Amino acid sequence: MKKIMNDPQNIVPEMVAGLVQAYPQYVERLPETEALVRHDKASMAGKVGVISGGGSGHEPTHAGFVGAGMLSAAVAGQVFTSPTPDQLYAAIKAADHGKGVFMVIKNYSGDVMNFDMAKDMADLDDIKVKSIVVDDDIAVENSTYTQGRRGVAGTIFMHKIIGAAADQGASLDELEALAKKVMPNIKTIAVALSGATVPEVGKPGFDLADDEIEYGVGIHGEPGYRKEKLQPSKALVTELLGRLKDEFKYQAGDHFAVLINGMGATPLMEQYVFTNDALNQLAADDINVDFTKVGNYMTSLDMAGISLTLFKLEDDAWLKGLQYPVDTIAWTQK
Amino acid sequence: MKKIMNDPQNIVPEMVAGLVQAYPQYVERLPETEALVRHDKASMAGKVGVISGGGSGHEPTHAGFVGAGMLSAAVAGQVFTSPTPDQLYAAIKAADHGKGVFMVIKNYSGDVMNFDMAKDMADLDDIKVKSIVVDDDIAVENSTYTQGRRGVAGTIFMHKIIGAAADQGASLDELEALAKKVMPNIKTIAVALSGATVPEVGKPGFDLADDEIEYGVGIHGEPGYRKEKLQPSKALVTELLGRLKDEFKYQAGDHFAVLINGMGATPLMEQYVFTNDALNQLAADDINVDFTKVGNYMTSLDMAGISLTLFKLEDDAWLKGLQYPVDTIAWTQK
Amino acid sequence: MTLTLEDTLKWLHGFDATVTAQKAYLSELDTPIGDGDHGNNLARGAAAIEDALGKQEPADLTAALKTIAMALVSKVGGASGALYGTAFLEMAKASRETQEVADLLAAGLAGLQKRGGATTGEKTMIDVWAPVVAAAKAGNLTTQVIDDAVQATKPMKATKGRASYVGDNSIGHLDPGSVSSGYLFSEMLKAGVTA
Amino acid sequence: MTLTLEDTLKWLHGFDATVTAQKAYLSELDTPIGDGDHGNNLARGAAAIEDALGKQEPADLTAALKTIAMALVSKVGGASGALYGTAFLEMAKASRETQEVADLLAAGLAGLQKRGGATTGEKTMIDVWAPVVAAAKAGNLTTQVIDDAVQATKPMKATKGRASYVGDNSIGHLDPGSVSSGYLFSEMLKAGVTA
Ligand SMILES: Nc1ncnc2c1ncn2[C@@H]1O[C@H](COP(=O)(O)OP(=O)(O)O)[C@@H](O)[C@H]1O
Ligand SMILES: Nc1ncnc2c1ncn2[C@@H]1O[C@H](COP(=O)(O)OP(=O)(O)O)[C@@H](O)[C@H]1O
Ligand SMILES: [Mg+2]
Ligand SMILES: [Mg+2]
Ligand SMILES: [Mg+2]
Ligand SMILES: [Mg+2]
Repeated sequence: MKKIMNDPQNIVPEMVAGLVQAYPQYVERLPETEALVRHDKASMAGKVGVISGGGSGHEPTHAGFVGAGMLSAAVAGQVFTSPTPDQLYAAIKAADHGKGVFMVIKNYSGDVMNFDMAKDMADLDDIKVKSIVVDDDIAVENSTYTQGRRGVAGTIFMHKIIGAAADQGASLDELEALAKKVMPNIKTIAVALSGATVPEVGKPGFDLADDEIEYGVGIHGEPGYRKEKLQPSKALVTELLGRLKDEFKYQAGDHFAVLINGMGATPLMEQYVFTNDALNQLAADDINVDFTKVGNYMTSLDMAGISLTLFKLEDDAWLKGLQYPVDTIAWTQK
Repeated sequence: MKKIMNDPQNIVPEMVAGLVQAYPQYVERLPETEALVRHDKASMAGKVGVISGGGSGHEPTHAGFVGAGMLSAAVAGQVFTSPTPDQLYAAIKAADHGKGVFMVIKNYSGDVMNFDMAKDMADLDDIKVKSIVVDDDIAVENSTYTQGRRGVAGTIFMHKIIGAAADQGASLDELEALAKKVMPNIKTIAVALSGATVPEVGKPGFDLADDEIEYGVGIHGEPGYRKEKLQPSKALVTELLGRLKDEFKYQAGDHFAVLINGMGATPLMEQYVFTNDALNQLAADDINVDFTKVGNYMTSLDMAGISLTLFKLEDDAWLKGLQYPVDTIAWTQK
Repeated sequence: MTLTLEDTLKWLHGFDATVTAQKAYLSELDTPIGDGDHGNNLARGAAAIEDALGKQEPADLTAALKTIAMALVSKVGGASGALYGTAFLEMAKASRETQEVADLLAAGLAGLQKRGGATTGEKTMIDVWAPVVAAAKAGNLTTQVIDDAVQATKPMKATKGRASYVGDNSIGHLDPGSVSSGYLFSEMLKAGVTA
Repeated sequence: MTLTLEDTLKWLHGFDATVTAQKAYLSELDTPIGDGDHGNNLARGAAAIEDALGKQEPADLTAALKTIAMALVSKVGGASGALYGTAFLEMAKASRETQEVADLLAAGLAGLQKRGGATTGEKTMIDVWAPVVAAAKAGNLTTQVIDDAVQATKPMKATKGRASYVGDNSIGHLDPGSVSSGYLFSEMLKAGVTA
């Protein structure tokens, strides 16, 4: 393992300290936590707070999306480990400005339980808390009898939509209704070229041979559904987009937003080549792509790979939500 | 070599096509070139055009910085190979709005010669062209008898400063004077954890053992000045900042901007840990850091590593230039 | 048998030592069917418990159980932090009414089930807690009961927790949280707490 | 001897074939002291020359040299694209006045020096072009002269081009641009063009 770090045990607090020192205009650290709250307090006044959080190792998620038009606060857990409820509770308190707090939770049992516990704590303060559990990863079989699907890169779109609506004054109930309508329309699938190495573990979560890739991996080294020989970008698109197509059963003329997400060690050059193939294929299928974003947004430490997210824009307001002004470290637009 | 691509020979045009498809609101492709011009034509009217370009493999540089407040156009050469003069000439023509064009060139003999040839072509059209050669990499010995120092990550700061001044109506001569004053105040040095693999070559430009790093590498696989065992982040900062300190001979109370740049395969988490150590050390030296940016800006394909750039803010206007609004794919701020 | 403050401290010191020693093994178990952090998570928890017990010197059983719960809740994170934290919190609450070991463990189990929504057979720590509580109630908890319960998770297919993401591929692996729960109860017996 | 259209085409076909065959070797030479692309750059140039000459069927020597120059300028990039492109452009210009091989090569060399600002001893292709032009002028250009010039770049320390960034470490390596220039002149001789 070759990483730029000091003691692996301190990697999260040191990372958070670096982030706050670099971007004090965006984020402030809540005392004795790895919870970061928006610096621009005026932008939160009178609005529902929006918080998210989860294990670290997915940077710029989540702290990179704290700012006007997106998250009010974010909490960084240990690497790949959901944050503790006391820190989430601190974030809820900092994000509440009298209108309650909406939580965006990725569907992992640890995350769900810790956010739940934080909500229980906030209940005692009479802070109203609602939430959405993001489960966009179609690599995993869906079933009400199981944990269900994982929350991965599509979470960014949820942050954006909810952040924009909250900024425009939506109530907690309205945000909940919006999130519930949006969620089934966001779907993601990934392919890995290499595994991710957790600093404290020191070796990759899974191994791939020099010419091997794996479809359907998660963002914590969770193995996927198939290994095969390295394929050209076009073939990767055929496989990943094919799965998304099957899920959405999309039709010519449908409108979508697209997120192409690098997993951490994959250069932008490769991401753009993949983007070209994906957008060409979508155009060939007569799909209208109204919004595209390409880059490292929901990473998995030093994993090489890419994920493809489609967001079906069933409602015009959703596109407006994506286009709505936002000012954070990792996503800024006018 | 494991890369997401199709035919390595087409990686640059495919990448450019992906970029343009993803972000038509920012860039347009000039016909039959890998030259991209700003979509927002109104933002260029009556102003000096600013162009840059160079070999590909440094994404988001250069196309990612095309937009209001930064570059008017950018040209992508083959991987690690400077663009051809005809394409640079096309970019000059597209960027010229009657006030001439300023070129930001990184100091490589290929780049300098090809930009020179493009200028010769533009001369025949009576387009006024001036330029700055960026040579911020202090790993290389400086001497008037040699090629001099390489242009690396500090180029981003030059783009920003010149782009902001051009947007505010500076003349070609004023831009040249500004660039000349700024250039000696930008200095960079890098460390690599792994080499970069050029797609058409298929193996890394240099090899490092599993526990080895190399100080002073360039952004094209140019070897550095010393290999040693992997060090903690704090020690990397001591070495790299130490070299910059020697160059600047900085004093307590001096004002600097800082760019911490990931080389392509280095996760943001590691970059922030390094940022924390660098900013702590600068604070201990009583240096005022007025502006910080952290991320993958001047990459070297899939190289793992990091570079540290210091920009001495001798003139208050330079900080204002960094803070000036900008709207590009890779750098947006209000 | 009733649980005393003294036994509780002895029990947890034993658990902390074992978890710390088995950190790498627990994370390894979590790698093929999880995210490889269970050992690190619990080692962090063990250190936090030791730290908290050292600093706070709890006056009675309830205080001790609560101190343990808070250390777990605030330092572990992940599924196991919420689960073990909740279990000890519920045990702390129950300890104001009863110090009977079987009843306390039953309260912990109820908390676990409420928090995680899992039942037996889903390849989670419930598959160790449930038989242990049953045996404790029947007055015949042995290391054999514990070990059997742990081993029984191996052929199960996970339907809760991270391991459920790998579906059928979870079959044939021990559940890491069950292994650590096994340590918890074995250390309880070693501390002289019988049930 | 004067350069004819026919010989020029033969010469360049030979050069293109050699460069294409030696692509990997040229890039390898460019790796320790450069950026590993010299072979790819010139192979791209060779393909472009073949393509352009095939499509345009130049009518005379000047047209042929210009076609070659434009192919190099617009398809190679990097230092070698600018340099070889400039050299052929200057040869094309000069060919309107003279077809004498030595004079044409001298015009090419002058263009190279103007474009790149290097003189002999800086470990660049100038170190092959300069002795070749001198020998051509003296009427005694041989493969020996060419090979010696190429080999002589090995002990030099680079002070121009990318290789200068590695300073003393450039010593002991052949200069890739000199090797490819060596191919250029050897292929000229092979095409029957003497000087
Ligand atoms: N819903 C649940 N109910 C009961 N136990 C669970 C549940 N989800 C996970 N677990 C237990 O937690 C263990 C994993 O803990 P750990 O690896 O520390 O957390 P995480 O899964 O967040 O990485 C599993 O082995 C399982 O025993
Ligand atoms: N200033 C210069 N003058 C003459 N030749 C040069 C100069 N700079 C570089 N060269 C030649 O160019 C060769 C490198 O070409 P190439 O690798 O294709 O371009 P790049 O250096 O841009 O990657 C060197 O080996 C050297 O012979
Ligand atoms: Mg975890
Ligand atoms: Mg090159
Ligand atoms: Mg785990
Ligand atoms: Mg080269």
